[in-house]
Amino acid sequence: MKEKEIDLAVVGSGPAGLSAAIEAAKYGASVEIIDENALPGGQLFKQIHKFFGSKEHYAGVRGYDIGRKLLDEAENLKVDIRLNTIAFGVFNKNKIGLFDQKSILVSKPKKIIIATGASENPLAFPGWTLPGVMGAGAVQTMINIHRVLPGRKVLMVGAGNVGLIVSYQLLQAGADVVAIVEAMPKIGGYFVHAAKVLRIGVLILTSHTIIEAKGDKEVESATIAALDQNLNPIKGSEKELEVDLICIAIGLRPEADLCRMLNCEFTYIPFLGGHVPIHNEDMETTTPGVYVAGDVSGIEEASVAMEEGRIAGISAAESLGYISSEEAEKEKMKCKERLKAFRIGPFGSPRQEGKNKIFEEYKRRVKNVK
Amino acid sequence: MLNEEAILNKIKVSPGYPSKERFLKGPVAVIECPEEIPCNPCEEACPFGAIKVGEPITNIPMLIEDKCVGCGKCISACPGLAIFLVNINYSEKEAAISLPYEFFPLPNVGDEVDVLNREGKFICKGKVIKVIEGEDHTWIITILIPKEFFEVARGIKPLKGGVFFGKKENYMSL
Amino acid sequence: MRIVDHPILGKLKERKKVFIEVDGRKIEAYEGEPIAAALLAAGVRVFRYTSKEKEPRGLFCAIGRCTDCVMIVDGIPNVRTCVTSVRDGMKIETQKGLGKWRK
Amino acid sequence: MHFPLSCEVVIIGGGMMGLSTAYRLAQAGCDVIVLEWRNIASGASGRNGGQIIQLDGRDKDQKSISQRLIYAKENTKLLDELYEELDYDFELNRCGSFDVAFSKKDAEELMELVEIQRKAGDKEIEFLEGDEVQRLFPVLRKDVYGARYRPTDGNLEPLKLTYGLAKAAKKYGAKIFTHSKVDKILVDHIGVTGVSIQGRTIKTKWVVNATNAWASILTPEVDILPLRDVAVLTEEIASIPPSPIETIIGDELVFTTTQTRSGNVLVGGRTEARFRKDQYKEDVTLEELRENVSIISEFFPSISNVNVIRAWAGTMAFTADGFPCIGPMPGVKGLIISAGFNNGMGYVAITGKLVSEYILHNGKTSLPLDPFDPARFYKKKIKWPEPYNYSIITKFLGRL
Repeated sequence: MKEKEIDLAVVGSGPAGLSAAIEAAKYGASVEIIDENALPGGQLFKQIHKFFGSKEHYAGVRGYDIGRKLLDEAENLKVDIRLNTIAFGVFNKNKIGLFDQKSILVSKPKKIIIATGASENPLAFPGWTLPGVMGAGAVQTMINIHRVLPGRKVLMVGAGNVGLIVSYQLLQAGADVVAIVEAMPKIGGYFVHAAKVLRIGVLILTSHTIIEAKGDKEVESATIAALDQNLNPIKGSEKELEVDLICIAIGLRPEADLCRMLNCEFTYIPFLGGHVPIHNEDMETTTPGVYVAGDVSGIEEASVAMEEGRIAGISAAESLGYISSEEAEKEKMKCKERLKAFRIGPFGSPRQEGKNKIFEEYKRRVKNVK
Repeated sequence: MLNEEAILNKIKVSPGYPSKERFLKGPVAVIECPEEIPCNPCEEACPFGAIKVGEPITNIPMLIEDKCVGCGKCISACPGLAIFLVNINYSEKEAAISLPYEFFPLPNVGDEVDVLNREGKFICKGKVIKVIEGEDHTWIITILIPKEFFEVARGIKPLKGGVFFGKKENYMSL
Repeated sequence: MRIVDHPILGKLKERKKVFIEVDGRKIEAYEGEPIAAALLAAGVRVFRYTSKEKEPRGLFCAIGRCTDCVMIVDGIPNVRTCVTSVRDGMKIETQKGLGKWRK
Repeated sequence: MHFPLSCEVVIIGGGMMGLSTAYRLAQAGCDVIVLEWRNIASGASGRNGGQIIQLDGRDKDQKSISQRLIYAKENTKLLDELYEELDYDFELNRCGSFDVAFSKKDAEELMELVEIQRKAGDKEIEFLEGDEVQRLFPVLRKDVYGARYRPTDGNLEPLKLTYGLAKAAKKYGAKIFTHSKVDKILVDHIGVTGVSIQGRTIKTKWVVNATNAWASILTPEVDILPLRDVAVLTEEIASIPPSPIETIIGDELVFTTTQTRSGNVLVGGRTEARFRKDQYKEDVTLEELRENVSIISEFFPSISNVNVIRAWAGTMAFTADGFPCIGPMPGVKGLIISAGFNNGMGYVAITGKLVSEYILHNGKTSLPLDPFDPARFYKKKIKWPEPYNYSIITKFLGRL
């Protein structure tokens, strides 16, 4: 087995991983990115809407254009992006086992950044295994990356930002969104995202959920029902909708298996997706030399992932000695300031609270913090 | 939040919504962005300094009415597609509404379209008078509508005529 | 159904066409796309049947996690069609249960 | 933990051997408790492949074979009974087992072994020619020269067997304490008086040390060697068939495979040599993972594209003659050793039966425990090779 020694290995080439690699490479670190997919960019290239934020956050730019920019930057900095390569495990002394569809390879980095993102939460109901029931993210990949429509008449389950945005994108792709059901009494996503689909005639039913998916071999219809205050279906409120695609958009959870293999400690923060690896404000986990960034460190959004990635990249470069502590501190502070903007207001502040809990947990568990 | 009245009430009290007096003066940007979300491209897009977000960027965008000339630059700059241009003085009986649009097929100038309110209900017929490509694939469609609908007309029914549009009323009772 | 024209993404780019065989039926695909995308475009949504209850399954997560979309590809069962690219002449079979290995 | 102040029997170790004994004792109305330092089946019981190979190894001594057969046959019978008795499907499958030869020389050795075994009274064992093995096991490499085959061998799900035994033991009143580590076995000049655990004492007249690879920690008088092995598990695939294969190739490679009811194929055997103190490590190195995975492509080429979904290590045990220690510790009344197993399925049922009989009937058992008497190693210094792995140990024991 060939062992490749390198300063930094980044697992995942999404917004967090690319940003982290760019920062570390900028200061001179040798960096490789490992990604199991055929295409780099993680979920960025399927984000065809314009991002929020400020100019520094690439606000007003569509996700795929941000992805292109990051990729160009990474390529200019000679970051080695290994695609179709699965990081199947981390072994003693930071050895990452890789499989490139042909053979087993080994990456032996001095530092590791885990930026593996998240996976979608499933929802079980009668018929949920029928072909035609899909994760909203899966549908988004199909329509925006592969340009294939998996169904024509859609029921979206979940009115958070993902449910609302994917509904809008399904309409742009030429599908009909019959309804969006949301179990909570309020729409979870931003008003502006809801307004976009409402004003062209999509029905959003709050306090409603899916009861059953029906069909012989694939989805032919969906039964929905209203929910009472205790989230129990109200008898007699059932309606059958003729749909052939049911999208599940009820949240994400961190994809943190590699962190577990690296013995990172976890804490439970429901608002950030459940069990998240504990880390400090520099994105270092309880396992020294291992950093996290993006959704794996708590579910937020791509703009946040990029800033976290930058912080992780600068921290790694700092600990490798490529950048002085003063300069690193200055650069990290800029990112942290920009991050703050995303973690205020009614949508942002619960995330800041969750992150604070993680930072405090880190201080409690790791002695001799600087 | 789901019906027109509730949505309009929420927007009307936000600082991005023009006063009655300002509407009467002619073309004005209507910023329908009533939540504290981290976003400020509108502020930068306005060449006249008529939109203020400031610090922190979760501030709700504020329309500085006297500075707004109704140029419409902000419409396609807003990532949330939440800004409209309303000119109630277009003619004696008609108001012109410019709205962001990102669906195919695009309407043609001269087409008659179904005009919808904020909750997607049909309110009147409208006539397309301008179709221009704004920033990065966001088109701006300008329609003429009877003046009395200037405050509620915010969408046009996509021309494809999908299944749900016809059936929607059936589900409204749920 | 292929999304030929799109308000944001524009017209579908010209790509090299390849042909794959699904349960003996020849379908058109584009080089580089995952098998699952080619199947959905051709209207195929049932990818396999489970071993115990013989229930149909199809694409669910599209990121190689759930393994619901596995099929027999060129004689190899359990191939995740959402993360495996098509190749000209590829033979794909609906997988029944755990499938059969070509000896 | 609310440990009782006293009880009739304390069993140390919540693996299949300890629980098999606890089940029999509780069934007979005995007041028994089980103390386990981790969780049920945390050691080898939850980590092995569940291969039922009644006569493992390549023993050529006729006398030893005929003696071992008695216990093996009884164990087989009892396993079948347990499958009916326990309210828990532990996936017992009598699908036969193969000891395969990939060279003419190895085939000749197997033929000789089969002959010796048959002479020793083993009526079931047979030698299969290469093409017959091919027919029964089509995914195997084409250059197979033959196999030693026993149709009544097979496999089971060891984790489920252990849980089934625990459930049954509890049903009859046994108390099982997990995460309860015994510090010391207490003895006076006559024999056992109790155990010391978490600063408390549980009084008892009987203690069974069923900690297998860990046994020498509590009873250093008998040297039991820990031996770590690695397993990798594939995704579920159609039957290959499920029958376990154990083979020794040349002097170096020993490997085993078996397929679970759900279709996962377990492969193991290639491990790095480690020092004795490191044999308890349950991590898997990348080299070990790769080498065990390569067994699949090397010996089962037609399924070489199968996905491997898990890998782990576990620790089994060896004594200096390769056979377990089951019986009383010399000089300490009431202390029973039940450890040193490296073929648990071949002993689990009979061990539970004989140890419980010994306790219940004052040392009398339905089959003699003599061949497994711990006295044979009592305070014997054994010069084990260091470092070691499965191949090195089996060679040391003269089993290769």
